[in-house]
Amino acid sequence: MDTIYFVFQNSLLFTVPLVVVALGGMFSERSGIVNIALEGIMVIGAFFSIFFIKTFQGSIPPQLLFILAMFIAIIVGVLFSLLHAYASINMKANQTISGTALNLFAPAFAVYTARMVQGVSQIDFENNFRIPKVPLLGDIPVIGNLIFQNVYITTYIGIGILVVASIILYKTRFGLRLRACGEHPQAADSAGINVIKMRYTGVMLSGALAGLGGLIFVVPISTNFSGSVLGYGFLALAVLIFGQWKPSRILFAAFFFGMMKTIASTSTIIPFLADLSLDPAIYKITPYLATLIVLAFSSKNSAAPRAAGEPYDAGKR
Amino acid sequence: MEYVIEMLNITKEFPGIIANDDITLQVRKGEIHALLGENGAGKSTLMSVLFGLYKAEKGTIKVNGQVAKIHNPNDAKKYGIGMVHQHFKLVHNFTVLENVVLGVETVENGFLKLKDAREKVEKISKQYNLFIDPDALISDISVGMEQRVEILKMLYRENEILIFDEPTAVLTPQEIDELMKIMKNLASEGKSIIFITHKLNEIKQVADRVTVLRKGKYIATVDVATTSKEEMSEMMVGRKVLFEVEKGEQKPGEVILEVKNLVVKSKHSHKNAVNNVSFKVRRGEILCIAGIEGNGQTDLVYALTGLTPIESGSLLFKGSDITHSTIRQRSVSGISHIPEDRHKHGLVLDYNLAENLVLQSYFQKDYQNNGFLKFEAIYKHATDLIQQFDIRSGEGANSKTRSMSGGNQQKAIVAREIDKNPDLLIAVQPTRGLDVGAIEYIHKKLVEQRDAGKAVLLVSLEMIEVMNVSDRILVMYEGELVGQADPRVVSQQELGLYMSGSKREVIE
Amino acid sequence: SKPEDKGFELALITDVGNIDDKSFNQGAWEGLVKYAEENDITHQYYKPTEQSTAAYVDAIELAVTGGAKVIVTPGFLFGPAVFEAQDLFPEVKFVLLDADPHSEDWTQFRAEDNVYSIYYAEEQSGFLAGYAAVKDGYTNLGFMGGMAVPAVVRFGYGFLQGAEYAAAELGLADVMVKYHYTGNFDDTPDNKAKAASWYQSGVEVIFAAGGKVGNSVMSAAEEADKKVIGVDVDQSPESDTVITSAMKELGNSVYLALEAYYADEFPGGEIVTLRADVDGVGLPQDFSRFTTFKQADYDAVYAKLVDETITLKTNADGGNEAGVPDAAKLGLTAVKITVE
Amino acid sequence: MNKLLKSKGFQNASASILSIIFGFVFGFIVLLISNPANAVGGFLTILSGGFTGGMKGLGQTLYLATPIIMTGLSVGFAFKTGLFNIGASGQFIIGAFTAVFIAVKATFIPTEILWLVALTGAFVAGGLWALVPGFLKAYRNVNEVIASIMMNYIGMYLVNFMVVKTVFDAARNQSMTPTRAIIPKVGLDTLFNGSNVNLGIIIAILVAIIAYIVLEKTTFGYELKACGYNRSASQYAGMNSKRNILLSMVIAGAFAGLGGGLLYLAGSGKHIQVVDILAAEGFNGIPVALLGLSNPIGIIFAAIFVAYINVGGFYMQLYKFVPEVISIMVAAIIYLSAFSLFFREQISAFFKKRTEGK
Ligand SMILES: Nc1ncnc2c1ncn2[C@@H]1O[C@H](COP(=O)(O)OP(=O)(O)OP(=O)(O)O)[C@@H](O)[C@H]1O
Ligand SMILES: Nc1ncnc2c1ncn2[C@@H]1O[C@H](COP(=O)(O)OP(=O)(O)OP(=O)(O)O)[C@@H](O)[C@H]1O
Ligand SMILES: [Mg+2]
Ligand SMILES: [Mg+2]
Repeated sequence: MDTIYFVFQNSLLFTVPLVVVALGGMFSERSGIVNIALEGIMVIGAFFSIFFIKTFQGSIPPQLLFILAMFIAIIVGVLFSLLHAYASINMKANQTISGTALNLFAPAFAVYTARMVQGVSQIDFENNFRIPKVPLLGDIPVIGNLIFQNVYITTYIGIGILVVASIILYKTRFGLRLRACGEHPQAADSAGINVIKMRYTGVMLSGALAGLGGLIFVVPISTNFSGSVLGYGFLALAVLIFGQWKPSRILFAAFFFGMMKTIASTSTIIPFLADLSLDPAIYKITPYLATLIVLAFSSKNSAAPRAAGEPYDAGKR
Repeated sequence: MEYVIEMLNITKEFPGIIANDDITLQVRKGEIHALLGENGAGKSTLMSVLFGLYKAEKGTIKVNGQVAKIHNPNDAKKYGIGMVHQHFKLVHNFTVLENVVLGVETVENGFLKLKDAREKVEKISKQYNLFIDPDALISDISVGMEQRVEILKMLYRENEILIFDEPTAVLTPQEIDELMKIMKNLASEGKSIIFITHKLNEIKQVADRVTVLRKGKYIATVDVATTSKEEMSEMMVGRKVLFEVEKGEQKPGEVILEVKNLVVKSKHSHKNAVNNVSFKVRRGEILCIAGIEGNGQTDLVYALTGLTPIESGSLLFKGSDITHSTIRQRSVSGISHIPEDRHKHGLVLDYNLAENLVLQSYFQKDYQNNGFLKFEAIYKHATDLIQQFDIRSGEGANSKTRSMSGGNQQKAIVAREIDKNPDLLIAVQPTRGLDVGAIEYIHKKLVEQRDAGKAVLLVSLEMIEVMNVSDRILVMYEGELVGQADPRVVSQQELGLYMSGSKREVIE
Repeated sequence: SKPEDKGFELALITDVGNIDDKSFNQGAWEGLVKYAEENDITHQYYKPTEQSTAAYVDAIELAVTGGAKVIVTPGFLFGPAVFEAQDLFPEVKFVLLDADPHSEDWTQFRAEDNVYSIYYAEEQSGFLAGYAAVKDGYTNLGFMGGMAVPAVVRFGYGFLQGAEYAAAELGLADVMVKYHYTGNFDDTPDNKAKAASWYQSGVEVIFAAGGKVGNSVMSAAEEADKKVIGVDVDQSPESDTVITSAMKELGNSVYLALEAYYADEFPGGEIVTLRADVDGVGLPQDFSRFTTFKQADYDAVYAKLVDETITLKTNADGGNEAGVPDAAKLGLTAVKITVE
Repeated sequence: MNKLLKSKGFQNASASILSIIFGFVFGFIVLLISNPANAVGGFLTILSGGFTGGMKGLGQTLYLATPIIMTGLSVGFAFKTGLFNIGASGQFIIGAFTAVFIAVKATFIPTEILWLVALTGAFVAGGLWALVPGFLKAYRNVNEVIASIMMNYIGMYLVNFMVVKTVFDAARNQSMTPTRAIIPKVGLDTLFNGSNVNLGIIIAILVAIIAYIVLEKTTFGYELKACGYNRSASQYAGMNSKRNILLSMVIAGAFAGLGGGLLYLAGSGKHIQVVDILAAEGFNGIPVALLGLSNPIGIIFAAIFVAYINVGGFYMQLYKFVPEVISIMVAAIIYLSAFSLFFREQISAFFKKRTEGK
């Protein structure tokens, strides 16, 4: 039982950031802008917020510091994503180009700036943000073990974002309009919706969530940051597609992937896997292979927003 | 006389073409004002300017005598202007209700409040006999229904000035009648309507006045009651147009296509889309499949051309079995296909006109040599067809087809398919959205094919076209052939009975 | 201003990692900087365009263009590059760490007078770490190496032998050691999860010998309230969980080499392995994070390494080609290895 | 002359050049901010790029351009046919491994042709690797982006595993040296003395030209593009759209795979490191393809340009600048090139005015 709890708790390490970032991608793509810059935005978000943590660590209580850092990550993510928004909305640029540029820019900028400011590219921080056990809730059998012990506050924030994102998408005027812009912007426009404004909002939301995702990805796995999120922005993109651009499925996809990754790296404490003693390479490959196989049998219909990737042109037939 | 809408001296240019050249349009309150013009005359553009989708280079717009600044559809909305676009602007994966409220949603603390909206939609739907199910997904409903949703959208917004851009092009005769009634109704309530159509009958039937455009220029505005159809069409194309299709006696020859017990599975329901259909097409005849949209005509054509697999039955073309042949094999053996959906199937919109005109023949000896395209021949071919079929576009053979007007896109397809010199021409709604001049031309081409001893299989929803062009009519209803008629003797009413399923006979 | 006017007399070239990797490269760089600053000598580091011998040689050439008189090349990947460069730039001195000059295909080995090759006895450093850990009461250990390169393998084998040695002294029958190479030098969620799973399964202390892998391990240790042993340099400032570090005196040896150069005593042509006897390896002199292990214990066992009472098995005779340890070859009885 | 100025190719090229100029200006500002004293010198070094090191520098430029021409082609070719091949990284490393494997293990093949056989192997292996996402896209409707991302990781782990099992140099934790299958230098090494440039650059350019001809001049290219633009229409026209999607992915993959072979058999002492890091060359293909407007000929120039300023960035270290500046500049250039539509409109408006003014 402990093993199950442990594996579950650890899979959150992968799942939560992937969900948050993929939801960001969802808002952008649902508004009609493909955002492959998620990776770059994560890097920039993590860079500034961790720099903030490093600066104020010790003078501000950990959980408060963490939350403040999240705000920084969000703001920076939004600002950075504006570059993508401007290029793809105002300039009608090819969205892959602009996204690629941001992906190229972010790590170089992070390393370069860190060196300029503090001499070295790594930014150290102390990871004292983990909550060993949530008071009261942590004692609930099973559930308490699963999600109220050894957690980061980000787990709850991630869950909160997921719930809020689904409500926004399906239950609000904003969500309806956003989806319309991603499916058929001409229809939205002729219904009097400001497509440009909606798309800006979509991209900025993706910036906010990807920036935040960068921070919450890095914090639990290391004690320093050096300008890389190891391709998890691209994995989030994969999760978004796997999740068919829908919140609940994004959760499923991220969880599936996170679980597979955790099992792969902790196979030796999982009894029946430990007995197999397979080559580690097999475990490393499994999450990706399994995803491919699942996709091969579940992708009959793609739910990609129809207008995603196309610059909006009012006169298009 | 007081005008609700005045568009004065409007000029709108696109790269390489002046779509509107100093056009003036004045609409009176409470009238149905028709806008008539050939394909590419600039009607949609003008309306898009009025609706705020395009910004005109020159000219003023006045609403109720006041100069109006309309920069986007939101401004148009403020002036009470609503528009049903030629290509519908509906979000395919939204429900009817969601599409209707889009942009004018009622909310409570930011959350959608659809209850009131639903009631209002149901009320309007009842009032105008629209029979709309607010919860149906757009992707599940028929084109006619989509049209009604567009109308409902305008009514829901309580617009006073309604623009209909070719609303009847995709409707069945019954649906057209319904629409005409609705429009009259609306006008009698004091709403002003701008009505774009190529069908002079419809103008005669409902419009008060008509403004005619030709090649981007204003020609005249006249009263409908005192102007004959012939006069209108002459204004429109600048010459006399024949309305009756001139054709000699048919001389049916050998059977060229034999369809035996054809069954095609439906993608959406358990019922077969095409159920046990058998018929023959002969050389020298135009056989027409008539019927209301959505009764299996599309699937039948897809099965004949190879786009959809056949469940059971067989196809014999020129005596050989093509049941399992590929699309290419059928095409090469002499079947041409003018598809129903020109954007989905007919054209590669990002290719230029020349490239599109060889879409069915690029692999032939004439256009390639050991796999290398012969561009000279391709462009020469394009120039020839452009001339021969009067295809108009900004940059000739080099025009991106995406930028061409709908009518000219259609002409390009017709040109390509007829130029293949097929033994069997399958033409699905070949004149949809075309002006009378173009329709006349295409009908003439179909008859020429027939007279040259080729077979033509025409699928049409257009009653007049069915009656005028065909030599023999088969009526399709719910995937089955339910009637056979001779256009020289059958009445429109009788055909209507077959089409609605009220009458059926066994076909040999 | 032409760069040659100023010039950089001392140069360092990085291979895989960055100059500020908090372990290997940084250790060497700090030694160089220390000497340069004390003596007011210009210095600079260079990054090759890609990871290839040719690119390393180009970087060396660039450094020479930039006026370098001594070039420090840390890392075994520099073996073939320095092999070429020693002939191309005979007037320039090379301090090659963790390697000796050899041809790309390992057929020729030759160190000219302008090359000083330094190896470190990582197995001794690892030995001390393993010894200290078991002596301090830990019986459930982990070794998490980065990639199975020779130096990392030596750390690992030494660690196992140190644990065995302590177990024998203490009369312990069972010391469990989980043994793993992560395949990278990064702080990834996978590495973190792996480390966390070890701690979860009862491992008390993990020796993290792989650059930033250590950061993942520390992160997991901080969560699980367990311990870490650092590598290369004293990593205790990075996390409170680091009880000690298996060091090699990178900075110091670079410093000494430079000192020798300026004293005209550059040990050109020499290939040395710095061992305990010259203080080339060791643990930091801070024993406060141990409970029972004391300076005296350390000094005692260190002396045995110095006088070679204790000799250790390394790459060739301790395991297989891929760096997987062999209990029999390493003479392990009390220590039970689980290779993952 | 006027015709040339108004031609699309000219306007495209001048739009790209404009973004390069603005990108340089941005880079200069970065340099100024970080180190004003050395900014001018550093910047001039970037500008003189490959020329900084004389013929050798130019040779290095061509050497560095070789693999990214191939991965750029891989991405660009797929783009042209409506697919986003983000999997060049995996295809590249699989190609690289296959080449090295053949080079080391196929001792029975004569040395004179071994390199050729190994490159062919790389080409085929890259193609086969892309067959998987191609097949999934064509027949199972799996988005090629996600399938390619998965294949990147699978490729990386598999190659690591295979290197260790087959051609492992344990002492350096990397693949063995493929001494017997080095791509000939064909005199380029004397022309560009001291550099690693070899026949590979000529192969890459030839492949690009062939790709151009296939795309623009042949019925096959016509089909591939038609299928990319409008799959339904290509079906209607009797093309086998599934086969085309599959082939287009396979060709793209083969290009990337060949790129891997060309780099690792270049004789520059490049080895496959057994590290869990995706091959960067694959991702570098994306900006190259974009800068080259997905046109194979444009891609040749784009790759050479990127290599050129990277060489400049390398030399710039003499001014105490970190080479990351180059990435920042390339990013700025790519970003601005996204505005090419805007630039093009400006340019064509400019020339229109001029001709009208006459
Ligand atoms: N059309 C809707 N109206 C209101 N709530 C919805 C709607 N669709 C989904 N939800 C709710 O939003 C949350 C997320 O939905 P989910 O992502 O699963 O989409 P879905 O159920 O697959 O719906 P769809 O396919 O219509 O987008 C769930 O709680 C679900 O109940
Ligand atoms: N977005 C556009 N880009 C370029 N040219 C355009 C565009 N929209 C319209 N045009 C050109 O303007 C002219 C008028 O087009 P418009 O759609 O208004 O004609 P129309 O009267 O509606 O004809 P049709 O009934 O054939 O659609 C056409 O020749 C068309 O090629
Ligand atoms: Mg029209
Ligand atoms: Mg129109």
